[in-house]
Amino acid sequence: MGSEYSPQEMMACVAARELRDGEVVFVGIGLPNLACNLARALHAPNLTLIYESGAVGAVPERLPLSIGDPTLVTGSLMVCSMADVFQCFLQGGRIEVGFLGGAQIDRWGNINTTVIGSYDKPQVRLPGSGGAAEIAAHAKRTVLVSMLSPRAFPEAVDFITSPGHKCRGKSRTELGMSGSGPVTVITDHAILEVEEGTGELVLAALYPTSTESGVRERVGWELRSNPSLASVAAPTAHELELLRTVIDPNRRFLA
Amino acid sequence: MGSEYSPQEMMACVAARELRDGEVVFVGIGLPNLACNLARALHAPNLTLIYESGAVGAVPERLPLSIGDPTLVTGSLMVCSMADVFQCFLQGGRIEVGFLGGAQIDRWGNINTTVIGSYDKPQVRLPGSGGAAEIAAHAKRTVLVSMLSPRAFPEAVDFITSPGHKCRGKSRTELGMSGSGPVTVITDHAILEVEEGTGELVLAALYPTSTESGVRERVGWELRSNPSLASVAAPTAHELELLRTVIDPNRRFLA
Amino acid sequence: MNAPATTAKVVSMRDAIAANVHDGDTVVIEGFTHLICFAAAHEIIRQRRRDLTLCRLTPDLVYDQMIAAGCARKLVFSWAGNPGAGSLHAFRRAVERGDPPLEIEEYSHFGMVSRFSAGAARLPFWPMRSYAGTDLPTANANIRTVLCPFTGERLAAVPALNPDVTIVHVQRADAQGNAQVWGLLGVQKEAAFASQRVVVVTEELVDESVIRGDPNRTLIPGMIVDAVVVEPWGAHPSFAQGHYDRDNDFYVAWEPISRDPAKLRAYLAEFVFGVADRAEYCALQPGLQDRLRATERMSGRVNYGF
Amino acid sequence: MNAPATTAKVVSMRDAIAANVHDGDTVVIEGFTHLICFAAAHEIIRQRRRDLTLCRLTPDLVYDQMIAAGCARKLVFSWAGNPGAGSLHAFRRAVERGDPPLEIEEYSHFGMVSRFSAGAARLPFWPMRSYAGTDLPTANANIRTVLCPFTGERLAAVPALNPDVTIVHVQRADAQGNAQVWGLLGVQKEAAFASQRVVVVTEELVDESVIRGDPNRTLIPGMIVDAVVVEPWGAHPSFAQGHYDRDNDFYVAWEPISRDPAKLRAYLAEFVFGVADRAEYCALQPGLQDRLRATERMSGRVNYGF
Repeated sequence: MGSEYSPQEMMACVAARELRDGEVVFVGIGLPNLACNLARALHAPNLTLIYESGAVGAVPERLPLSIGDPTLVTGSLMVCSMADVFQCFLQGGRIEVGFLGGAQIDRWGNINTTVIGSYDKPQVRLPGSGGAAEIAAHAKRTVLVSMLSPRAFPEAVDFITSPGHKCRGKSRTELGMSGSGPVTVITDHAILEVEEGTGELVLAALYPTSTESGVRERVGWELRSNPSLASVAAPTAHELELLRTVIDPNRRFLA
Repeated sequence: MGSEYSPQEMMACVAARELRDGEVVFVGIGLPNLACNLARALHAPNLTLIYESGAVGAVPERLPLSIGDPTLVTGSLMVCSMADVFQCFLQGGRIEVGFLGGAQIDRWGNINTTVIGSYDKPQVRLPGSGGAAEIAAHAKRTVLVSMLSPRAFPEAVDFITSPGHKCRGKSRTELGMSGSGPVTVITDHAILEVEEGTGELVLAALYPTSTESGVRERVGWELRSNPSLASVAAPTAHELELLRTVIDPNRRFLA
Repeated sequence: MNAPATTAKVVSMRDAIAANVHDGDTVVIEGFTHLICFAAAHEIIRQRRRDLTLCRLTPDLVYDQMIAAGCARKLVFSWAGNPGAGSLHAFRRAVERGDPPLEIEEYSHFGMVSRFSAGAARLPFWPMRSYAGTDLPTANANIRTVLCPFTGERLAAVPALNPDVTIVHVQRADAQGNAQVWGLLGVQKEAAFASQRVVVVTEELVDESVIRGDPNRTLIPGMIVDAVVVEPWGAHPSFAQGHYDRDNDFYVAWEPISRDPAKLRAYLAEFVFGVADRAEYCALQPGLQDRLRATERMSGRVNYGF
Repeated sequence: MNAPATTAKVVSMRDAIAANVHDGDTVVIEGFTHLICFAAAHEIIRQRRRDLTLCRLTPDLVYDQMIAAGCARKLVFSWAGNPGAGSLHAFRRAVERGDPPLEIEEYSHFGMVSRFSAGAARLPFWPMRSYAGTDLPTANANIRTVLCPFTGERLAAVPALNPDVTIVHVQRADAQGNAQVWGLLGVQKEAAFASQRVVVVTEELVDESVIRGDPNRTLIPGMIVDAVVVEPWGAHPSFAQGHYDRDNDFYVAWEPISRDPAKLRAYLAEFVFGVADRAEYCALQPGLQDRLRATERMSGRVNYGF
C-alpha cells in the first residue's frame, strides 16, 4: 500500500487501471494525460495515444501543459491534420477509449462544458465542446473524470455539450450514435458505472477512505448502488513514485 | 517562318500561344503538356503547372509519358493528395486554364471520352472521364485540342463526358457551373471559338495551309464562321527547335 | 527552370495588415496551439481595427487580447479556454456581462474544421456525424441536418466558412508565399484555401529551391497567398516546432492578467501599444529567446530522385 | 519509450494475400501512377482469386492483367487507359464484347476520390460540385444529388466506398505498418482508412525510430494495418520515388501484348504463373534494376526539437 496520497493521485491511478494494453486512446489534457502515461509506464506499454491536435502515437518526454505541446510531436508515429483526426480517426471509429471531464455530469452521463445557467445569460461561461461532443459520440467507450459534488453531479445538466445515455429522453440508439458512450465515471470518492439497460449512473466501487452515504451526499439525484459494491485499492508505492518523480514532477495537475 | 512542320507541331505551338504568363494551368498529358512547356520556355516563364496526380508547380526535366511521372514531383513546389487537387484547387476555383481533348467534340463544345456508340453496348470503349468532367466544369476557361474530322466533330456527341455550353438543351448557367467552359478549340486545320451568346463553336482562324471549305468538310454540322477570320502564323524556327530538341526530342507525341 | 518572383509579396507586418485587414472583416488567425501568429494580432490591435468577426477553433490568448482591445464584434469558435492554466477572462466578461458586448457563434472543433473544409472546397456545407443529443443546435441555428440520398440517414451539416482574410504562421516560406510547415498542422491549409485573402507570416524566408527540395512539406501554395511577412518569433507565446518552445509560463501568467481589466490594459499598453513591432516586443523581454530556443532534433532525409 | 511489436504483422506476400483477399471480395490496389503494387496483383492471380470487385481510379495495366486472368467480376473506376501508350485491351474486350463478361461502375476521378473520402470518414455519401450536364448519372444510378440545407442548392453526391481489403505500396514502413510515402500521394490514405483490412507492401522495412524521426511523413498509421509485406521492386513497372523509375518502355510494350490474347496469356504464363514470387520476377529481367534504379536527389532535413 502507498503512503499518503492526494485525491488527484488516486484518480489518476484509478483512471490508468481502466486502460488495457494495446488500446487506442484519445487523450485530453490534465488527469487523463497523467493516467495514460502512468498506464504506459506500468501495464500498458503499447497504448497508442492520440491527441486532437493531430499527434498520433505520442511519447511525451515531459508533461504537456496543453493538448498541442511540441513534446507530443517529437518522436510521435504520425502527425496529421485535424480534419484527419476528426474524420478518419474519431468519426471513422478507430478510437477505443476517450477521456472526458466536465463542470457538470448528470444521471445519464451527459456532460456540460458550455455554460452554468442559461445559454444566452450564463452565470459562468465554460470553454465549450472542443472535441468532446464527438469523442462522446464516436469513441468505442468513454471514461469520465470529475471531482464529486452535488453541483458537479446534478440530476440534469444545464446544457448537454457531450451526449450520455439519455438526452432529453432519447437513447443513444435512437440518436444513431455508434460508440457505447460513458461506461465509467472516476471521481475523488468512488467509481460510478453505467447500468446496463437503464443507462443510469450507479455507484460501483468505493475508495478506501469513502462511505456509501458520503458518496450519496455528493450526488444531486437518488444515486442507486450496484448489488455488490467493489472496493478500489489505494495507489501503490510504485504508482505514486512514478506519478511524483517521472510523470508530474512539478505537480502541475496533482495539486 | 519555320521550315516544314507536322500538324502536331502546329497544334502544340498554337496551344502554347493561348497561355498567358503567370496563369495556373491544369495540364493533361500529350499535346497540352508540350504546349505548356513550350510556353514556359518562351513567353510564359511563370506558368504554374498543376497535374491531377498532385504535383503543383512542376518543372519536368524530361517529357513525362504519363500524368504521374516522377519528373513532375522532383523539384516541384508542392505535392498534395488528389482530394486536395480536386477539392481545393479545381472545385475551389483556383485553376485558370484547363486543357482537354476527346474522341468527339460537338457543336456546343461537349466532349466525349467515354464510348462511341451506346453506353451499354459500345462500339469503342474509351478511357472515360478521369479528371475531365470537373476540369470542364470548374476551370475558369478550357482549351480543347483535337484533330479535325467529321467523326471527331459530330453535331452531338454520343455521350457527354465533359460539359460544354449546352448540354441536352441546358446552358452552363442553368446547370450552375462556375467556369466559363471551352473558349477555344485547337485543331490541325483551324481554330474554332465559342460564339458569345449562342455558345456554339464557330470558325475563328485558319492555318497557312487550310481553307474555309476544307475545314467545313471536316466538321459534322453546318459550321459558321466569324465575320472576320484571322490567320494563324506557322511555327517559328525557334518554336520548332525547342519542340524538337528540348521538349520532345524522342518525338513521343510529335508523330 | 524555376519561376522568378513576379510580384513583390514580401512586405512588413504593418503593411500586410493595413492592406489586408479592414474594419468589419471576417478574420482568421489559425494555428492549433502551434504557430499562432500573435505578431499579426498585435499589429491589428495597434492599427485599431474594429467590428471584426474573429474565427478560430480556440480563441486562446490571442483573441482574448483582441477582444480586450475592442477589435471584435463577433466570435466564432469551438473551445474558449486557457488550456491547463485557466480561463480567457476578457472573453468571459464579454459573454457573461456584456463588457463589451460580443456576439458568439459556437461549434465543436469538428464543426469548425468542417466549416473550413467546406469553404476550401467551395461547397456550401459539410456533412458530419455529430450533435445528435447535444444542445448545440438549439444554441446555434447554423447547425442543421442533411438527408443522405443513399441511406436516408439524417446527418449533421454545418455551413462553409469563407473568411475575408486568413493569417497563417509558418516555419519557412519563399518570396511567393509557398509555405512549409512541420509538426502540428491544425486546420491552416483549409482556412487558407477558404479565404479571400491570405497572409503568410514566416519564421524564415527561404529560397524557392529550399521549397522545391522537399515539395511534400508544402502546406500552402504561393498562388493563394497575397502577402508574405518575415517575422521571427512572431508566434510567441505560442511555439514554432524546431524554432522555439511554447511559453507555458506566459500562458500560466495570463490567468491573473486576464482576470484583472487594469492589468490587462497595462499589458496591452506595454507589450502591444508600447512597441512598434515584433522586434521591439522581443527586445522588451531579454531572456526570452535563450529560455525558449529549440534544441536540435533533426529529421532524416528522403530521396526525390528517379 | 517506444512501443514494441505486439503482433507479428510482417508476413510473406503469399501469406498476406491468402489471409486477406478472398473470392468475392471488394479489392483496392491503389496508387495513382506511383506505387502501384503489381507484386500483390500477381500473387492474387497466382492464387486464382475469383469474382473480385476491383476498384481503382485508373485500372492501369495492373487490373488489365487481373481482368485477363479471370479474377474480376466487376470493375469500379474513373479512367481506363494506358496513359501515353494506348488502351487496356483486356478491359476493352470485356466491355465491348463480353469476353469475359465484366460489370462496370464508372465515375470521374473526383467521384472515386470522394467515394474513398466518404468511406474513410464513415459517412454514407460525399457532396461534390460535378456531373451537371454530363451523361454520367444516366450511366450510373449511384451518382445522385443532395440538397444543401443552407442554400437550397442541389449538389452531386456519391456513396461511400468501403472495400474489404486495400493494398498500399509504400517506400518505407515499420513492423507495425506505420507507413511513410513521399512524392505522389494519390488517394491511398483515404482508401486505407475506408477499408476493412489493409495490407502495406513496403520497399524497405525500417525501425520504428525512423518513422518517429519524421512523423509528418507518415501516411498510414500501423493501427489500421493488418499485414506488412517487405517487397523491394514490388511496384514495377510502376515506380517508387527515390527507389526506381517508372518503366515507361514496358507501358509502351503493353499495347501489343494486351491487344493480342495469345500474347497476353504468354505474358501471364511467363511473368506471373511462371514465377513463385517477386524475387523470381526480378531475376527473369536481369538488366531491369540497373536501367531503372533512381538517382539521388536528397531532401533537406527539418528540426523537430523544442
